[in-house]
Amino acid sequence: MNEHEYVSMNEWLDWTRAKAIVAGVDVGAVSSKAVILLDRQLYAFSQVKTRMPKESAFKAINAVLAKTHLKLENIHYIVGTGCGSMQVTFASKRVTEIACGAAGAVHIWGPSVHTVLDAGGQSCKVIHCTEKGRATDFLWNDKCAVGIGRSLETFADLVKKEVTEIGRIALQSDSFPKISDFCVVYTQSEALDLIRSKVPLEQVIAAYHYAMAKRISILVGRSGLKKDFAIIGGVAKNPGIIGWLESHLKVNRLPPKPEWDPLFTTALGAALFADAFYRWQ
Amino acid sequence: MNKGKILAGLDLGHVNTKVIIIREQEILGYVTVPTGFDVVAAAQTALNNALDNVGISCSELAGIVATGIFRDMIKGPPLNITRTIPEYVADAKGALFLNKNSRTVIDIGGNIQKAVSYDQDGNLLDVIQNDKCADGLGIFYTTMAKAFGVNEQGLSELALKSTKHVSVAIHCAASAESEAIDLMCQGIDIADVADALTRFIVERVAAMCITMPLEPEIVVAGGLAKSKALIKYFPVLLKQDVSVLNLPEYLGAIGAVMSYDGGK
Amino acid sequence: MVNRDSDTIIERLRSITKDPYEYGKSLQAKGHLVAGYMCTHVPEEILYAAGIVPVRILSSHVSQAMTRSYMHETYCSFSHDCAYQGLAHHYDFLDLIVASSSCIHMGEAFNVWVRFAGFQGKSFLIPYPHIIETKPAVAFMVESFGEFKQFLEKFLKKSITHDDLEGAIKVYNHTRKLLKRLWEFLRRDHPPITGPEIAAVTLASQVMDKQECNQLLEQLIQRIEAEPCKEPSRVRLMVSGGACDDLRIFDLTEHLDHTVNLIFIDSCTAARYFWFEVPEERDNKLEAIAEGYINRIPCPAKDNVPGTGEKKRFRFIQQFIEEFKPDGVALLYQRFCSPQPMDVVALKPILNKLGIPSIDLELDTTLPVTQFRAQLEALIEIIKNVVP
Amino acid sequence: MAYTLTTWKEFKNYQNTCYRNYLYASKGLRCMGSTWSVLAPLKGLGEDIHIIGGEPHAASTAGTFPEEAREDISTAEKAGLGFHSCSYLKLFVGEVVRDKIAITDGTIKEGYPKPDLIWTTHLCSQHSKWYQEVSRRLGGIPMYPIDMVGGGNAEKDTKIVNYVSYQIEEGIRWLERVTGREFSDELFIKAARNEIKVLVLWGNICALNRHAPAPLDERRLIALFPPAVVDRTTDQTVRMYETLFEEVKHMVETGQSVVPDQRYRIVYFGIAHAYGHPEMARILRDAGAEIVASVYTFGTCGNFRGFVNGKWSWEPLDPSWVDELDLSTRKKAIIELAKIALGWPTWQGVRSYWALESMARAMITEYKADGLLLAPSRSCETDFRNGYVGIQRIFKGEIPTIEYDSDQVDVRKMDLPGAQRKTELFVHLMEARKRRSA
Repeated sequence: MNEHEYVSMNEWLDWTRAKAIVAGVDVGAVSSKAVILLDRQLYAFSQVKTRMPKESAFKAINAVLAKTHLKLENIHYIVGTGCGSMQVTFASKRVTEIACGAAGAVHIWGPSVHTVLDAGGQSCKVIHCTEKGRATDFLWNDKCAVGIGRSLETFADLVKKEVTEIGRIALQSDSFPKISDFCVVYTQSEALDLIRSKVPLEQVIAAYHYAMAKRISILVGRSGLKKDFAIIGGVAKNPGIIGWLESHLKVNRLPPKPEWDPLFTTALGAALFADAFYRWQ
Repeated sequence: MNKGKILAGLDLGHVNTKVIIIREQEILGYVTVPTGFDVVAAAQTALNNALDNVGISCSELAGIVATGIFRDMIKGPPLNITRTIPEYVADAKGALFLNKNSRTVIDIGGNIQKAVSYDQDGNLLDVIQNDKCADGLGIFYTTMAKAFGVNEQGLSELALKSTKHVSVAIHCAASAESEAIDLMCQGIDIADVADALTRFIVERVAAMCITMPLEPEIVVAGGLAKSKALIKYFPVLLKQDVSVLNLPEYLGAIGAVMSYDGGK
Repeated sequence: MVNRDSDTIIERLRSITKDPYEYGKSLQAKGHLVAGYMCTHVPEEILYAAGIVPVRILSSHVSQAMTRSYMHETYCSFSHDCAYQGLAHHYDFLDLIVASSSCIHMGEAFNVWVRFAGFQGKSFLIPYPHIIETKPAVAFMVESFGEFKQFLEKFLKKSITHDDLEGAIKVYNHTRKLLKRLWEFLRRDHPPITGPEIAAVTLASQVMDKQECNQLLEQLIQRIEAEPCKEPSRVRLMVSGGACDDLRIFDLTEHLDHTVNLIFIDSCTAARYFWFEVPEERDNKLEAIAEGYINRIPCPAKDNVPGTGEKKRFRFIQQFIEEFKPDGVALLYQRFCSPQPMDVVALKPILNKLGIPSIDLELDTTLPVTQFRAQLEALIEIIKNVVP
Repeated sequence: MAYTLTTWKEFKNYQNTCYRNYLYASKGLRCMGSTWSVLAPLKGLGEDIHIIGGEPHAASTAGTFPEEAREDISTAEKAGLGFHSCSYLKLFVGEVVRDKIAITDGTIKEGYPKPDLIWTTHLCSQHSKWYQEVSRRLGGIPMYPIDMVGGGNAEKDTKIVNYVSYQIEEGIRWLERVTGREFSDELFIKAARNEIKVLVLWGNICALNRHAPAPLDERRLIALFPPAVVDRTTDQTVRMYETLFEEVKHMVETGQSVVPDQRYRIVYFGIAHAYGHPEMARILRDAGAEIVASVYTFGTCGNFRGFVNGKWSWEPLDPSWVDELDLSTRKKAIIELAKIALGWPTWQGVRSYWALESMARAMITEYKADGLLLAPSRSCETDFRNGYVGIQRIFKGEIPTIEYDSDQVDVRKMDLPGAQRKTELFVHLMEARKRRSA
């Protein structure tokens, strides 16, 4: 298993005893995730990092199948979601990342969740939902706010650090120059230019995260923030963005649940839909 | 010029630092290292590596000339460079050295691009630089190569395999990448996506260039000049022929050396 | 889907939107003079009365950057694309290019044609009020249209008579009536024709000789009235916003995972183009034309009622919502457009009050199919209360 | 040795007083709108009229409170305004949403002072929509927008002059209706003459920069024109600009300047920002390059000959001409006001590339420019973006010309790194040209 692939399963469960075996597959811009539920209980999940939606859908599901010794035909119902959902050719139905995000978040954090920020590699969406996890309204990022998640990886490359590392560094300075927070192109360009004024690296990293968090906070504010507030998607794992975002919004997100990686929320939502569709059949 | 002297040219770019060692007209060696966030260190490493490759010591250097966006940051110790030259001046001198008949050079760098026109003596006539939305095209090219699991060379080869014409938004790297993803999510072949991306970059650069009259011969330099997939679109868009300089990414460094006895 | 009688006509009209250049040239081949016009504020009647066929300049959705060395980066893709039509010499065959001062972006597209695409000698800009809800505006338009008429008379070395104008007005009003009737089919629960089909027809009408257009529209209406109705419409979707001649977007609405019916489009490439008539009985024809154009659904760039600052367009939108009963609204506007978002910010509270969910779709030259699909489907899921 | 203007303080105070009056006045009428509107009609309503103008207020607030401005703009975007809308507009609406207002004297007042009415213009596609939004958010403030058409020769086109006059006439009736006050022609005509006089005087002051060395630089021009923008209808403004005119004339006679070392003369197209940014200012200053003429500072509240048989002229109008103007009736005053407002250079370029081009050409020759600096503003779609790219194409071959992205107040959209690079290049190109011609 390489760094681009991550699989985990609940050894205590036995799928041969399950009435409903369902899967949700979320094909995102930078990675694909698959979640398998046995009678609505989490059984296994996987993440595959690749920018090729076609393969990654298969890679993600195959990873869990291999781990659990399930076969595709053993799974009663599969729902595909995410920007690459069209490529989940083995799914019986598609549901949007909006509906899945809301359903997944409420399943994880409970009925108090009313605003879900889905900050992924390519896009940021702010979803409003009911205590039952039904999306009632959403805001999709404007074209100029695209690619914030991905840009963090590019930026990490430029400063020769791990993307997991820069998020922590971003919180280490509280005074740093403010750079453009309008779009990733401007922010990256101005961050690079800070070298000229000999700004220390940790400050540049802080400035970059501060700016990106600011941009996201405008999207959240624009859609109207109703508590409780949950953050899902890859960016949810970047402490730098989250830290600054919370200080911009003056609102704290619900802390991630130890048993749930926020990265899998949308895939979980898809699996929940799969379960529902299977039972309605 | 520079009778028998050995000179070093440094080009400190946003992304890479390039060094070239030249004796009179003869290129002895060159090295590229990532600039990172410690410009001085990068410059030193690059210079030392280059000198080692050529097998001469720093003391044998008659002078060091620096150019590039960060040139002013390495004045003084430890490098004690002889002089600094603006990028566009270096571009003109370098391009003329590499091609006597050239009068316009298009330099596609990591973060910025420019077109420079000059006379037969390499005197600057005019320059056009990209606007803000077109920043970071070189970085973007590398990022996309990485995303496709290939290197820059590989991305070019991939794009050349394209059989279907598709397009991405022309506005900026962020929009282009987002639409590349959209295309892949539609199931479009990545060769066609790669072609759309290279076309986006060259469209942006060409659009900048045609803001001013382009005197022939036109030469192209900078890291992206090595992408055949990209270069092939220039003649169509500029309605003029272009040729790629050899060692395109060392244009600035070479130009710096050529400016040793008077950059202006 | 069963092949219907009307399909042939719809296909014919669709093909014209795909290749307006060829169509324009074919008009010339028939001996017509052909004028290109930008934006829908050009009083086409006057051109038509002069024996010139006006064809609207539309975009070609070719992803290109060359226009950025002529006009600013942050002008909308529609204006860039229209400017490109000139620079790419797609319309060199035109006898004349006419614009009437509308928004800044399209004004700049027109400037590019005149200044850099070789239309200096054969162009005319009609000064047109930017606030149309006033008495002074009528007087100004009458004068301004009068000057345009004189220009044409000099240009053609012949005079444009009262009867010429009367005839042109009748032809154009007829087109408007027919288009209106087509769209009103969609008020039914079982429309015999789809929104995207009518969108294509409406777009075609903007680049066509209106007499030919009217014949086709009449045949089309006859045939679809005779045809069996479609399955009952499910989710009813309305589009409101700016210039959008990218029919792929409307087609997309009918190819989602859920059955959706596009039932109305309020934009200058659809309803705003024809949802008005020029009074026919009025004796002063230029005044009649002015009044007709003032009673249109205003372009957001011109929409401000002096005294109250009311947006007259909102009255129409609310009327359309009552008549066409949409379940959801897609707010579709050009990226970088400045007046549209100024309306959207005020329109959303109104839609919320009516309990109609809406989404924003930002238009560019290229079409991010999967993203738009996801946004549209998410809207439908919200309307259908989808939950596991 | 650099000359120091004696008139400084009074100019600053005047602006502050106007704003303070608007904020704190216990009685009288609060009027809001673009100060690109003719202001005299408001003064016909009485002597207790307090004006706040959108553009100057937004600009000066951004100058005084950069951080507040940033916050105002993002607040407006959170409130749903377009990411590409005018940043003056967003700053202004942002203050309304945050229910506070910050002014040039450095004070911030909590609680946004509601205007009694909005009297404004419409020229660019969102000019009056700006106040539609303000009116909506403040619960429906009555507003009257005047369509200024714009485009080239406007003030000499009777059709346009009549149209604008007619609107002003209607507007005056509206003002009476909505305020319930009786309109005083006497006050109006007095204000009208002052308004025209100030605009003409400013034109004359700017025109003195044709001398070498230019007595004033862009930074001083920007600091000196606010009174004319904020409220140009008072006797005091006329007095102030007459004094300034005398002082600057004296500077020219004695060959003095606020920046004596002028090696390069620059013509500048763009909204005031070059001097808002020390980085660019330093580069130019070090090279002895000064902006001596700028369509923005000259043309936003100054009048010139304009088109004389098809060619633009930056020749100023004779101030005494204003004193002889026949403004004996309301009608006459309205027509003269309409003409003067329509004549503003900043409006001529809108929708008329040929006017913009002719203006640039005239400015370059009349002011003996060594370089042309174009700074289109990312979020101003009117003059300050419209046509600049085309202008660059046309002039690049003739004179050192650079174009870089800027923004009137939204620092996020400016291209600081690029602007610095290009400013350095600009200086280099001007030097190179001097060397070639030498």
